[in-house]
Amino acid sequence: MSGAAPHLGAEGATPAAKGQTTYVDAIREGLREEMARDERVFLLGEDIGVYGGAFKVTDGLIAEFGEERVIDTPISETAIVGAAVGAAMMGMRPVAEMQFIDFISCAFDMITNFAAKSRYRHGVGVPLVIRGPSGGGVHGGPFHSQNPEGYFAHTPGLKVVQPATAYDAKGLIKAAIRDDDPVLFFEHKFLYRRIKEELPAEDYVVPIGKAAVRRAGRDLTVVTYGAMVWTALEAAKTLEAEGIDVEVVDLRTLFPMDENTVLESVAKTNKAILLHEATRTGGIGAEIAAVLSERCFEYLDGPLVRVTAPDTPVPYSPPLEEAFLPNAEKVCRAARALAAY
Amino acid sequence: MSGAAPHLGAEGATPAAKGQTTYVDAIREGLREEMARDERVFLLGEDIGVYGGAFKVTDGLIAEFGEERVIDTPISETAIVGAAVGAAMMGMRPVAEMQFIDFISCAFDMITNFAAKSRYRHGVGVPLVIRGPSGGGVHGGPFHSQNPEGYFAHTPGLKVVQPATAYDAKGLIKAAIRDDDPVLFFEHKFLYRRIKEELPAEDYVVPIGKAAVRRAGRDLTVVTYGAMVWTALEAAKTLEAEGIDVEVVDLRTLFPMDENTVLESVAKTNKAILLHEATRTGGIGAEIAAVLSERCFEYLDGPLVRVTAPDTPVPYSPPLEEAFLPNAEKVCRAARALAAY
Amino acid sequence: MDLTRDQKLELYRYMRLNRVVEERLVNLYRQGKVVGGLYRSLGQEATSVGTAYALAKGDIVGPLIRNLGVVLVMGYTPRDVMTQYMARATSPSGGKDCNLHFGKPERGVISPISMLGALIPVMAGIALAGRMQKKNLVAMTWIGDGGTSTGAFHEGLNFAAVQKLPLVVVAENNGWAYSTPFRKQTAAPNLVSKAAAYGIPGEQVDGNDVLAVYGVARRAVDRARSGEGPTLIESLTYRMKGHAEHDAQAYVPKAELEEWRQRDPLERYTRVLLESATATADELAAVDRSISEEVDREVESAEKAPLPSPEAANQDVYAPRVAEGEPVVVRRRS
Amino acid sequence: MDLTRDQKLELYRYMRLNRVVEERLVNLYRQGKVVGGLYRSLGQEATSVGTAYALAKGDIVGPLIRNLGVVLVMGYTPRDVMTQYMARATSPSGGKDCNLHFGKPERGVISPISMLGALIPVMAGIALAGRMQKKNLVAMTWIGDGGTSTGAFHEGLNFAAVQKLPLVVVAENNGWAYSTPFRKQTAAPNLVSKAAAYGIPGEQVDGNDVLAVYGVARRAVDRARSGEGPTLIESLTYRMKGHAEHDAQAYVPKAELEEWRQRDPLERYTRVLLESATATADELAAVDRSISEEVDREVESAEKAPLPSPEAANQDVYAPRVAEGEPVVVRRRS
Ligand SMILES: Cc1ncc(C[n+]2csc(CCOP(=O)(O)OP(=O)(O)O)c2C)c(N)n1
Ligand SMILES: Cc1ncc(C[n+]2csc(CCOP(=O)(O)OP(=O)(O)O)c2C)c(N)n1
Ligand SMILES: [Mg+2]
Ligand SMILES: [Mg+2]
Repeated sequence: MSGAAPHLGAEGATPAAKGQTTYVDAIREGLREEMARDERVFLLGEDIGVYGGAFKVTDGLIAEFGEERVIDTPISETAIVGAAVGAAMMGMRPVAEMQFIDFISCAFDMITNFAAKSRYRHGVGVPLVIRGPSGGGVHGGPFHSQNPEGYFAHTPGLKVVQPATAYDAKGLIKAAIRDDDPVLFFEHKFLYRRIKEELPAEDYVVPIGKAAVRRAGRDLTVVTYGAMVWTALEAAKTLEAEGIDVEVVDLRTLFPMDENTVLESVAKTNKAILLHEATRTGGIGAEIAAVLSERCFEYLDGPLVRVTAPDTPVPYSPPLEEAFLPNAEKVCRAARALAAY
Repeated sequence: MSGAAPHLGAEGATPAAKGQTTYVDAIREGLREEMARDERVFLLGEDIGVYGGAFKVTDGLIAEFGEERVIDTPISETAIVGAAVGAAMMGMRPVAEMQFIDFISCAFDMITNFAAKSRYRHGVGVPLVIRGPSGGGVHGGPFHSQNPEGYFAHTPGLKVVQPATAYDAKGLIKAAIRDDDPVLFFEHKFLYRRIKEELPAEDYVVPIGKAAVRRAGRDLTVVTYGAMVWTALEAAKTLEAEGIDVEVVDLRTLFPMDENTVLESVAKTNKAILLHEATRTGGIGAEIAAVLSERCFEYLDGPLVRVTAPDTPVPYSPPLEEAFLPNAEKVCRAARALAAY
Repeated sequence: MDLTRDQKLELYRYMRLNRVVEERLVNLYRQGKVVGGLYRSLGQEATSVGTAYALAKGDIVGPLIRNLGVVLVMGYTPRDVMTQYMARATSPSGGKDCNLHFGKPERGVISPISMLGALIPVMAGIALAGRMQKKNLVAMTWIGDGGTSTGAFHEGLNFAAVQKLPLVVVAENNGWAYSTPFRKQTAAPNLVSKAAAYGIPGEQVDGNDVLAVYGVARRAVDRARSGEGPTLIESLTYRMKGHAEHDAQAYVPKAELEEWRQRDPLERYTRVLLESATATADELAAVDRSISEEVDREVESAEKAPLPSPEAANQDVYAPRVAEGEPVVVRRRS
Repeated sequence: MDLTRDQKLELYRYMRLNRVVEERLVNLYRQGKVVGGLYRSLGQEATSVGTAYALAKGDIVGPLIRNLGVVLVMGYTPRDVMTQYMARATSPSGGKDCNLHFGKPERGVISPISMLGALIPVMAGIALAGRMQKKNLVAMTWIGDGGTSTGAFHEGLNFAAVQKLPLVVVAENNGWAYSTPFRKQTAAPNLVSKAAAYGIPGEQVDGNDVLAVYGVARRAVDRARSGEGPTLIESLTYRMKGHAEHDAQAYVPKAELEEWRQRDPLERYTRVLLESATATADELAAVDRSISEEVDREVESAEKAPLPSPEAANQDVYAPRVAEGEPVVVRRRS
């Protein structure tokens, strides 16, 4: 784990200790630093300027950089992403916000057909970033809780990242902005104000395409990303007491995936749980299973087990959403069965 | 194989022998029969009426059923699907055409958020069908050759089918229209006029959610669907001569998948190749790998091998597209290695 | 088209009901009983009530989350709304979806999804089906000034215009889309000018004058029902609260807010009723009292409603499977 | 804004070049040398040439697949176009994409994707970037009557209008969208009426009169360059061939086609040049001859161009990886 171990799990936000940076502040810091160092970087989206964004991710940036570089747009996801594509082709570095990541569906064509395929079609790179809050746990209902990263991981030409820590949130947003290809940056809204850690004072990036081993273990590997990293760590703690030693791999970049780190881990532990909050069929877990069963077959001492949300929309009412979301208990159950296998 | 073994592989269309029905005609017959038996069924899409559709799938239907039931729409995929959603909620049975399935990206929000989630959200079913030509092999370039089924198989609430034979094309379109949920019906344009077979005179449906074993074999299973079924069968023939006995499973329904048929086959052959024309990462093959490695682990005697298009857009120029598309030779190579494993 | 006295009082009743239900929701919200956000319609009651009131039995609406008055006119109860906001099992969506996201065609209401604009093509489809089914129904839906910037708005309205569908689209220009002022949403001077793009009639109305709203809506509904196609109505009104309860609307000029407070639609309509001697102050007070009591009872019963049980989370993604071989029942061509 | 004699001849030259290149493409198509479909611009040359000619160096276009004249004006060669249609390695897209799908910002051309409307927001982004980069450039793009029904058209033009971007959108009303006639595409009487929805100027022009087209486009370009924002131009023209070469356009009324044949833009302009004594018949014949020879040479060299090698299929999905630790070069704030 980079930096101090972040706090997680409290229902409300706890004020950051002196010197500690929350996940949401880390993203803002990353944006601010990149805007300061590179005048090509600009932001556009709904209510990101004057209001500072629905989750205040861009709070204060319009005051610092002006409304030419922090643009409040109409409610037009296709125009937001489309304008970002055009500007990126001109050498700019646009960062487009989706107010909730669910609305990315309204820009699906622009992202998967224009942005993703441009370099391949004629060598015209599209260095844009699309970012926004994804994920559940806050009773947002079917349209404010989705995890659509799987769609985009099935789209060649895109890069897809999702940070689990404040350190990575800052380092990955900076890397995403500097990347020469379109990067989709999925934030997890549950983490915004629930985790924090001390960040380095100096400039750093977290390279796109590199996973991190968050906890070393011998008995089985949990491959996961985003908020579920914390769920995996929580489960690992419980399981440790039971004598099951879990390794936790945080993918950080979902596409193109750091297959080597996953393979090395599972080649060592010989068993794997694939954990994500997105729905099961066709999710990132399926891809990891495919990679492992193709490239790591001889090392597998047990079935590959997915712990994911079921194949349903995200329900709104707390008891329903709780049933829907993966949690540490569900991971523990799967891990016990797998360890005993 | 249902009916007579269809002809495949010739570059041009061969005229159907007496009594034989091509894949494209089978779809049209299915539409026509359902329109005749159920006045709730109607069609809408671009150029499907007077012109009969870019691929003539709906040719002649406007003459038979009138322009109220065969509606030429503006170029508005979101409105086409949206209107179909509304009409379906009212008890109609709309069938919307995407002129090329690539344009389904322009209706992505309407499909994945409105159509897919309505029943779950308040019990309002949306019995619509969205159909259109997918797939490559005709040098259509990046926007007229895509295989986007994977996106929709990751969307709970939708059903996704893709017929490989004329028999199934007719039986599945009829089942799709009668289904009470939204069904995405992916046609493969390469098959439209290249395969044909004799079809039963009487009314029949091919049930959604049931795979078919197209060829029994002992040594390994190729799980596939759509045009690649023919590729698998072609490879199986070559491999037979080499003493490798291949079983070919045609999924027909991609989501929700007939896992049992796949599991039974692989439990018997103990090895599997996952073959599809769509790009690799996050495709249907990944899902099959996940299902097999989770539920069939003890039966696996070798790695699960994907033979798919690479993670790139679909290139246009013939040598590039040939390199891109899976073919029998690529399947044979994978099968030989796996058989020798 | 002239309203009877009873109808005029009914308009009052719905507007008051709209306001009182919402006030109770604010209480519940402050008590932490509302799950998620609360989206206010304060100051916009005349638009919801006046437009929906122009419809007839069998017509179908597609409201947005501020159109509380619409679902009340359509016959949903205060309890329906409160159980929704409290995520209860007995709410219209059974706890699956939030706030005003509910409806069934049989009840004359189609639920929106959050994605703004998406309802417009869907309501066009409702109108299309109604025509095919010879139901002579009118479909009505609402969209914010912000929502008119979406592609779905454009595609849906254009499709409806080409098909001459019986659809009425009410564009509620309340000055703001979350924190975004009208002039950053569109360079057009108003929303009604967007009708020209579709070759359909556009009408602008003072959205805080319920009788004027009703009149314009009624004309549009009549046109729709007689086969003359869609109308775009621009209702000029104002969002008196933040985007949601958590939003203190710091970005809104205080003077503008004060100006619109003077035009409160319920106060205005009360004055109209009194000045025209349509009702006495006592009569209106009696209506208010009965509403207050009704809503009290509804709150009480809503609070007792159970939360859904976890098993429901996995249910109803798909229709129950039709047993194999079982014939599918369809209406045959006559 | 007045054109010199040389400029007027240049307009003629580009229109003729447009037509001759396309005729050769038809030959190649009939010989089976074109890979995939061929999309004609016969009868629409004046619109492509007249609009693009109004631009200055540094301006950027986003043409559609019928805008052959545009890419020629922008400096792409007949060989570029022919190698594209023949899927050759040396074509602008290296065989990765088809027909007129090519371009690079450095060359002043942005490639469309097939999805109609999508270019409009992208070109708005080009204009936005140009303004941020203080390039004083104008972006111009084209859309068909059919393409105006897309959500992307609406969102893009609305965004450009709000931002007052230097964007010119040319709506080519050629009567048809594939087999769909104008009246099934929109209930508006014309396309220019759609400008009102965005609060921007709209101008309608006879699209087969190249000088008129140039004049209108030039005014729009000047407005854009001086900071007055976007213009929507409706160019009234006609699609003289089917949607693509395989389409015999059986659905087109013969009389309508004949009527428009009388208004052929190239013949009309030839008459104008002769009648105004701007050029002699001999001079124009000389231009025609030189174009014919040029295109002959280009066809010959295009036919010799190699097909791409299979390895290229897997290349250039992503930028070459920047070596780790290597500093990313950026322009610092000055
Ligand atoms: C397509 C889409 N993008 C973004 C949002 C997020 N969002 C919810 S409400 C809102 C503002 C809506 O403004 P307006 O349409 O004027 O309606 P009002 O809130 O004023 O009633 C936004 C941006 C959304 N719901 N849908
Ligand atoms: C979003 C989208 N849907 C469907 C198509 C298929 N399509 C290609 S061209 C065409 C007709 C275009 O008509 P118009 O915009 O008038 O242009 P024209 O062909 O007349 O130049 C259609 C429907 C498409 N390219 N994009
Ligand atoms: Mg508003
Ligand atoms: Mg046209």
